[in-house]
Amino acid sequence: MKKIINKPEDFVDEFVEGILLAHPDLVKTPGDDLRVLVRADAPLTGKVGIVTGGGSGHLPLFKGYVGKGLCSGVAIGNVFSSPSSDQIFEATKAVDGGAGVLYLYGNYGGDVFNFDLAGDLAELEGIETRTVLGRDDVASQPKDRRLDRRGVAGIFFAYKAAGAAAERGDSLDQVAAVAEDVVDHTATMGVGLAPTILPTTGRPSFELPDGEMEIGIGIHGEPGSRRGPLETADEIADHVVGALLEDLGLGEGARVAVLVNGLGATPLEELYLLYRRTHQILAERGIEIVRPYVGEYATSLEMAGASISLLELDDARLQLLDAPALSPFFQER
Amino acid sequence: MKKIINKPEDFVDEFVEGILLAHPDLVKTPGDDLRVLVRADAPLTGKVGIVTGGGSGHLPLFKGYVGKGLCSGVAIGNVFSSPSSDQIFEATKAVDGGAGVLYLYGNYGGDVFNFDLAGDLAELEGIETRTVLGRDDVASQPKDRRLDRRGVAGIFFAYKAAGAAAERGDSLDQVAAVAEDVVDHTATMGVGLAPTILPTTGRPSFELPDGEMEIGIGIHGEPGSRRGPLETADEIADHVVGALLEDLGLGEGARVAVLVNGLGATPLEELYLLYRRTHQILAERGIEIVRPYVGEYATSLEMAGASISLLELDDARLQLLDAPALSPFFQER
Amino acid sequence: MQGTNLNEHIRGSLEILVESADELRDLDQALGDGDLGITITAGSHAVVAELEKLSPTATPTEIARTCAKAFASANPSTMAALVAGALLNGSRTWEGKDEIGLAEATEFVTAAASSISQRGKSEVGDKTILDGIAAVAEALRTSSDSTEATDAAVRAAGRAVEETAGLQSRRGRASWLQERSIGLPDPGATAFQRLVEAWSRVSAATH
Amino acid sequence: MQGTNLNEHIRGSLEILVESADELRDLDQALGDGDLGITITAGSHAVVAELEKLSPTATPTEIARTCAKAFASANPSTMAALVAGALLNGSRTWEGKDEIGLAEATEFVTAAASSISQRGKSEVGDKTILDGIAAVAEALRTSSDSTEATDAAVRAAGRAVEETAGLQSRRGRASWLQERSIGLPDPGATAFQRLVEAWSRVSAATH
Ligand SMILES: Nc1ncnc2c1ncn2[C@@H]1O[C@H](COP(=O)(O)OP(=O)(O)O)[C@@H](O)[C@H]1O
Ligand SMILES: Nc1ncnc2c1ncn2[C@@H]1O[C@H](COP(=O)(O)OP(=O)(O)O)[C@@H](O)[C@H]1O
Ligand SMILES: [Mg+2]
Ligand SMILES: [Mg+2]
Ligand SMILES: [Mg+2]
Ligand SMILES: [Mg+2]
Repeated sequence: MKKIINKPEDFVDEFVEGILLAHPDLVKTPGDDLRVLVRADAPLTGKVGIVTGGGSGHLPLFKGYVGKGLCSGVAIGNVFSSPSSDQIFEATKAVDGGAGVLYLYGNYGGDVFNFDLAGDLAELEGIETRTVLGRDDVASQPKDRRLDRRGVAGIFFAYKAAGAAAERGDSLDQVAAVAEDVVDHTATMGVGLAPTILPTTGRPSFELPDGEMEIGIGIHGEPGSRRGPLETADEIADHVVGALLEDLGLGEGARVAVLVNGLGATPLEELYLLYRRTHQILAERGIEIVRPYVGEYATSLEMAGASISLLELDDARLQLLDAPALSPFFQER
Repeated sequence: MKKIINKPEDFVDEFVEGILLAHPDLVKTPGDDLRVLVRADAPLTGKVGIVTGGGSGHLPLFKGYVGKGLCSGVAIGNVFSSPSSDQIFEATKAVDGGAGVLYLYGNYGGDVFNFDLAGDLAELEGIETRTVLGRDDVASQPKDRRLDRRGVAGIFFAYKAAGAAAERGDSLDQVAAVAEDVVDHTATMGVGLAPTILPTTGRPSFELPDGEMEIGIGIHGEPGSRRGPLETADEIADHVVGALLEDLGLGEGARVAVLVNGLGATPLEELYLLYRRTHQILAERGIEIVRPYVGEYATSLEMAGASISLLELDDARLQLLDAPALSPFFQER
Repeated sequence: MQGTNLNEHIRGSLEILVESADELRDLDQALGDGDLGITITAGSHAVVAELEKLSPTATPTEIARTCAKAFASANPSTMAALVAGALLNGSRTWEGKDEIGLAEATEFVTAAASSISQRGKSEVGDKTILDGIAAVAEALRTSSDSTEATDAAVRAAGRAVEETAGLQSRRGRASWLQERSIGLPDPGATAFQRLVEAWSRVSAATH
Repeated sequence: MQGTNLNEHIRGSLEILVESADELRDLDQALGDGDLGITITAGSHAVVAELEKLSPTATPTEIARTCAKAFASANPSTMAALVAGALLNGSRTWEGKDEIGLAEATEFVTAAASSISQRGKSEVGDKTILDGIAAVAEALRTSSDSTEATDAAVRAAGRAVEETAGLQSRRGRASWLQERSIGLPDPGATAFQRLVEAWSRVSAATH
């Protein structure tokens, strides 16, 4: 296992400690629990709080999107597993400024059940919550079961937009509606080339014969829509972007934001190959890329692979995307 | 070979094309050659230009540091090999605003000979040049041969400072002096855990038995000062930071900028483990981390490993580090 | 069974249950992420620790809620959250009761099943722990005394697990395996079977 | 030898030289990054193409500069830049000359060696192409006619390569291997040996 770690069981607490030591001006722990992180200026009185969370191993997801114009707090689980309802609840209390709290996270069973439980606890203390789930992974379910889809890198767009809405003072219902609207217009698909090794078990997250790739892979190595021989960058982009355009029903005249996301081990150079082809495909179809994002936005430790996300833009969404934001891992000005 | 590429021989041109398509507001090619990239507003009349360059496969190095407050242009070689003197010369002409051009790049034979040749060509056309070499890799040569050291991730600090100096209107001699001063106060050391596979040959960049690591590895997989069993994150940080402090002669009361840099496949989580321990060591010795940088700043395709760089700060260096900068891969505001 | 007995009975059962940790880890490794062994071990130990601290006058409702809270946080996961929710829902049916008999047990397990179905958006046949809990609720409902009920529960839990082996997982991580999930019993349902068996062994020992 | 002959002689030699591409690639793979085969092939082809375009009235200096420019950009690398610089420096010694004899060749190679030593900050014994070039410069200097000189050059270049095998690399990528570089001949010096051999074969054929 080629990892720079100490005791595997300390992995999560230690990297969170590293984040806190590096960015004390941006984030803090409200209590003793390193698994709860909120923006340094939380709570913001009168503003809606946004709590996210999920398993570790996805940096900059989720912890990386806690900051101004983004999420207000995060509950941090072990590698690839849910935070506890207690931790979510603690984050909720720490970011509540009296205007309620939006739970915005990816659609995974363990997370959903724990967030729901936390929502019940919050309700008992008089904190109003709403839930919006990232469910952008088009390969995880067919379109008619879209509410059951998994959430992957495309949740970045929802963070950005909902965070901007909360920052400008929208109500809880409005912030939730913004998040829901962005989720509804986001689609993502990924390919996996090599698994990650889980620090706790030392085992690979999935098995893949040499020279093959998994198309539609999930962010924990979940099987995708099919497995086949490794294709060229252009072929991969053709398949993925084709599927995304069909799913979102986009055609000539549409405007989009594109996110080409690396899953961990794939070099930035290769992401730019995917971006290049994506740009060509969209240009051919008369679709304009208004905002490109290329880099690591949601990873799976050192998994090799990449995903492409599209967000259909209208003026409202674009304005929220362009609003200022500042976290340890992302800034927009 | 688990890579998202098209024809290996098109790799470099295609990812550069991707960068140009994604960031036309920030960078451009002055001519037809995709291997020459300059900031979109080049040349800046009356300001010193800074040209960097080197082999590909190190994104965001080198191309990523072309922008406002950073380098003015870059000449791009094939994977891990030098650009040609022609390309460097073309970049030189494209960024020359009449105040001369600084060549700022890492100390590697092929690059040096090609930059020197380009400098001769520039001189013939009446463009004054100076050369400052990144040579921060303490493991590559002992201190008494420091002028022969290789340049690795720490060159980021020199880009940032020299770029800020050029932006504020310093003369060529002054910009070169700033770069030289930063290089003189920067030290880096890396560890390699697994090699990269070169896209052209399909072969690993170096061999490393399972469970071992190379301490002091170079950015192309060059052998380091020793090879040994893989250590914990804390042990690695202890060795590396200890060597850097000794090399720079830093003790109580010193102020530093720290760069924990991932070489490609190593997850951000692991970089924060290294940062955590670095912070602890420096705190114990009474050294203050004034600016922390954690992420991928200079990679080696999908090599697994990390490096730690220290820059000793004084007020002048800190001010240059904090000056605004904007490139496709880095911003400071 | 009153508070103190209930408290002891739960602790006794959990001490037996943890012996199945490796089996559950392996099953969850085949169909999921392999953490179910840890969830059961850490969760059981946390519950036992909290129950030991509980006053002897604690009501059955308080006991069930203590179990829920301790289990929820020990190793956060699907199982931890669903089981905690189920225990909380069950505990509502015991409000105001001091004595737990067959009728109360039946109500509790039925409420637990309905919580899991609702929270998990799952139905019997989705190959989850719900298959086991629903089968046991039914077995309790059709038994006439506690001894008969315990035996029937053990049989029902076991049969439900056997049936899950033939099914395709429709919920949770295992559902991502699609057809590849067929052939192996559901880890969550197996955990519940081992709990029911442990409960019955403790019952046999105390009679 | 005048311009046209020189042009033809170079082209003929380079067409032979490229046959060594695989050998040079393998040597550079063992001690460096393996691109020397490409540098030699692409560089030779680029030089030949440019020389073919050159006017028959081109002077030796012009010919040498054409070679330098074409070689420099074909496959950018240490060898490309050092050889280009060496050719440029050599070309200065031919300024104003139309006829190239042994004296001119000696001056040229000496200037080439000094350029490489200066640019490469290298000395004889550092296990680089300089070892070969310096040895050949010496062989030319001590020869009394062209035929003798050609043979002496071939012998000197070969001996220099053999000697590099026993040395530790002190310059370039190979130096990173430290002691592990001992045992194999230097790729750059070998490339130069193959060039001198090719030159001699063309000489023999034209006499
Ligand atoms: N939606 C659901 N409804 C009911 N039970 C579920 C659901 N999803 C998973 N389960 C049960 O949870 C078990 C796995 O629990 P656990 O290992 O904690 O999951 P995870 O590790 O994915 O969080 C499964 O074997 C199944 O019995
Ligand atoms: N500093 C130097 N001075 C002289 N010759 C050098 C120097 N560095 C390398 N060489 C020569 O260059 C050869 C390698 O050339 P090349 O493959 O082009 O290098 P690279 O691929 O590292 O750019 C070596 O075998 C050696 O003969
Ligand atoms: Mg789990
Ligand atoms: Mg090379
Ligand atoms: Mg599990
Ligand atoms: Mg080479």
